[in-house]
Amino acid sequence: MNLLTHIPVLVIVIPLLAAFASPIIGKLNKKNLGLFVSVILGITLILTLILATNVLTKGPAIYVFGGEDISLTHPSGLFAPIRIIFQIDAMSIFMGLIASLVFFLASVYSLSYMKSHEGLEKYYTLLLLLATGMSGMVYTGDTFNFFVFLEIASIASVALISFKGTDCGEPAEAGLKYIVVSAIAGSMVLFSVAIFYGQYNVLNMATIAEVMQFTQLDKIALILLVTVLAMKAGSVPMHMWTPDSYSEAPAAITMVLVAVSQASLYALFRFTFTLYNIKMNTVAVGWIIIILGVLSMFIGVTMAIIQKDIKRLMAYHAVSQTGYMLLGVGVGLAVLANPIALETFGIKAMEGGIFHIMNHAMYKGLLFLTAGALFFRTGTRDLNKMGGLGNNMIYTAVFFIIGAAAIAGIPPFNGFASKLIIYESVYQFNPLLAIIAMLVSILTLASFVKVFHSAFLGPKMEQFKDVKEVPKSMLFAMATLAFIIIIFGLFPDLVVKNIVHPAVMALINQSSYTEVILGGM
Amino acid sequence: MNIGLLETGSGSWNAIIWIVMVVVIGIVVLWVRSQGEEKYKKDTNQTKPFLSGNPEVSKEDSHVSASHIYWGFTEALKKYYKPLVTLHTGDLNDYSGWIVLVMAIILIIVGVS
Amino acid sequence: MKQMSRVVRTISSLTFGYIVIFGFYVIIYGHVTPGGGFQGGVVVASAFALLLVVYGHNKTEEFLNTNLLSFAESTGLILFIALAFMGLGVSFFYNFLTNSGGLFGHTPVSGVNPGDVYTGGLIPLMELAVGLEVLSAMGVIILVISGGAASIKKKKEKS
Amino acid sequence: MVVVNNFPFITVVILISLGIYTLIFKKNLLKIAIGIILMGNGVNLFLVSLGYRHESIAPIYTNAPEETSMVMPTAQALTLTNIVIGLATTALILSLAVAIYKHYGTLDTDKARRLRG
Repeated sequence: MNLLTHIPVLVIVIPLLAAFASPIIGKLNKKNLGLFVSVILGITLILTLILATNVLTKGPAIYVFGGEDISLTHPSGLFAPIRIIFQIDAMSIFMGLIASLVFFLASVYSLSYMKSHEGLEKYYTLLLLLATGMSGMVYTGDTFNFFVFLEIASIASVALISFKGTDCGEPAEAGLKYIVVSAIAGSMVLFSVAIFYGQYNVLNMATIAEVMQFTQLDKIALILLVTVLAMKAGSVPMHMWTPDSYSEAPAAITMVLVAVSQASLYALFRFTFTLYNIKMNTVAVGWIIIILGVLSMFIGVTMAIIQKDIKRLMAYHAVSQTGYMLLGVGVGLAVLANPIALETFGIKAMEGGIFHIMNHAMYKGLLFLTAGALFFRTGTRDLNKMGGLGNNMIYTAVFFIIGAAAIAGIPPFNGFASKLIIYESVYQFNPLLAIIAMLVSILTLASFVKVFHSAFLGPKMEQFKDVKEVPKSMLFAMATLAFIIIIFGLFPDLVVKNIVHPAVMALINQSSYTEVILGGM
Repeated sequence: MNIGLLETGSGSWNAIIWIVMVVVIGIVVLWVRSQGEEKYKKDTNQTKPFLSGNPEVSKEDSHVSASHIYWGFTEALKKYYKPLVTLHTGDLNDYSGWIVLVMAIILIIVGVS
Repeated sequence: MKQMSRVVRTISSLTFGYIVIFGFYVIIYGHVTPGGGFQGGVVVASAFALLLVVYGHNKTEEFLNTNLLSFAESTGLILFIALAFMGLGVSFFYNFLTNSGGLFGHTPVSGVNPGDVYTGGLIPLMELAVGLEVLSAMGVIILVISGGAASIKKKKEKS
Repeated sequence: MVVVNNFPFITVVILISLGIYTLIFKKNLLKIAIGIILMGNGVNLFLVSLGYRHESIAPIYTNAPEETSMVMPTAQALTLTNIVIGLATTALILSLAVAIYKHYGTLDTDKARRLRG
């Protein structure tokens, strides 16, 4: 019974156990509850790294819950798997790495950011539940299990968004908007899971992908899933909950929410690529995702420029950066049907889009942490009231520059690497899209110059004269993110070759996903 | 030297060569700058910005705050920004309305094809 | 919320015990008869709601204090996950008690029979854990929301 | 005969469209909570009616003999989980509505929208 074989489940269950234990530990000694949670999420990060090396070297990992043997997908005499099966292939572990890293840094950041708040054990329970929800969404190979983890993540993130809702009304309003929108999403996802179960009498994704005949009902399920998961990822016409909830949540939670909404983006790609693949009309669905992406890019950045609240501005940038990912992978989906185009630029476009998910999680997390640092010291989020903070908050200013340069796609940083791949491959597909993408990058840089000028530059204002630098744990979280951004920027090919390309391949060829389950016959 | 070399579809990108180039050009630029005129007297009116004769306003009041920085940009695109901002009503009913609208559009596109 | 009349109060304090007992019956016999941890827990929580309606928020708050309930909630959750962990020898959530002849390990008898509680293996223990968690969670929710309503009423009377 | 068979599916469509109607047109936050519960119940009804088999008994039996036809139990298990999740969502929406009423003094979505633009 060596623990290595049980890693796929330990990565989910250790945060869950810690989530339930933290109220009790909070009562015993309130002071280092945060330390306990950071240690737990640190262990989860190490386990995810071990899992990543296993999956990337030895191929997808399966974990069957409650069966006699953890790889017995088909119990004796049954034609389809009936238990919940975790299937972790290169794409799932790609998202799992983002999740575990972001949650670990969020817990380290909130060691000092949330020290003054009371009710900390509720905060840490919800943070750990959100960690379980997101990693569950990303690792599960069962459609209904995905719905359950989606709801766990939604409810935990709503409670975290409205965490400060007791003393002022805005967080409660933001939380309410997110919960209503997520409840619609949950019902629609369950409706399509019911459609799959009603037709094929099976809940496991790989088996559905195998027996799918794309009937009229499957078309309806596809429509529901694409709409609802695009909404949860924050694509434009349905993006309005994003600025509300990102600006009202505590800083560490906003960083985590960025990663959670990317898990819904992963789910959108998982359902369209693995479940339907070429059985559906890939050109039509591809172009839908491209249009959603282009709309998100353009409207997201134009709305960001006119914002006054720093976190609301960054939230609109999260919407516009999600547009890049949708554009990249949408182009890959649109050409999935003809192999020549897929070979020349389709795979490259998807690599750009998926690499952008990792980069975005890094630099958007860094930007939100710097915004949290500013709020932590000045107590306000309004850019008009801030000024001259660069004089004494030097580290935060440096981290902000790195984050802003990365998001705007300035060369040595990681944003540039993934955007370059997206520009070049999307250009071959349709030049206009690449031009819009470049224009949006310029506007992104413009709005971050505005933030940098009004928050950091300018003379020292009298009420912020004695502002000190932020405490160590916040600096550590920001420093790790900045370090990762620089490393990914300098050696992008290592990341693309080892992590991103296998993930793209795992998405594209459906057979590699299904034969892992059916192989276990 | 292909550690940092990233193949991007129709070309490749190497961050390290880019940094080396920036450093080299930086040195050249600094060298050219150092050849410049040295004989100006510090913080006399030679180094003061020329505001066509107006007295220089103190730093505090000349700090352009956030909402005025892109005044020109937003003013020029007023016809684009006014409807866009009013569309973001923040009303919960509109949020669900948008979801249903997008679902209808995708239903038409996927249903037809 | 002020109290109801004396008749209602005496009747409800009488029936409170029976509702709680019925709730635990539904929890324990979850895998044999229709019911289970969640349904039984909600039945017991409905007894708490009955108290709240009849005795008003303040008296109910004293009777079932919130931190005892949240402590019970945490223990219920930890019990559930610990039971699932214990099956880790084979695989997570593995039901190691079935047919083991132990506490809940009797082999089910075939044909029509009233159903034997002891055939469930790990399931009755997990139902108990879930039931404990749900009844305390629902209790906390009811008390918190009624507390919120009470504070709004006080705010309105002050202003 | 066709209409009688899929009566439940017609009611599912009615329930879900009623839920969406309340979500889009009703101004009161509590009515929006009711709209979400309506949608959840619609999806639950769809799930349960998927598992229905003509003239079959409830799936509670120990080692049932071969020819007894039973209703599909997994669909009901999915409905159970959705009811639990619906409870959690409703509890959250109501407590947030209480918080909004405490701070904004109104439950109307037109007035309770300070976060916009």
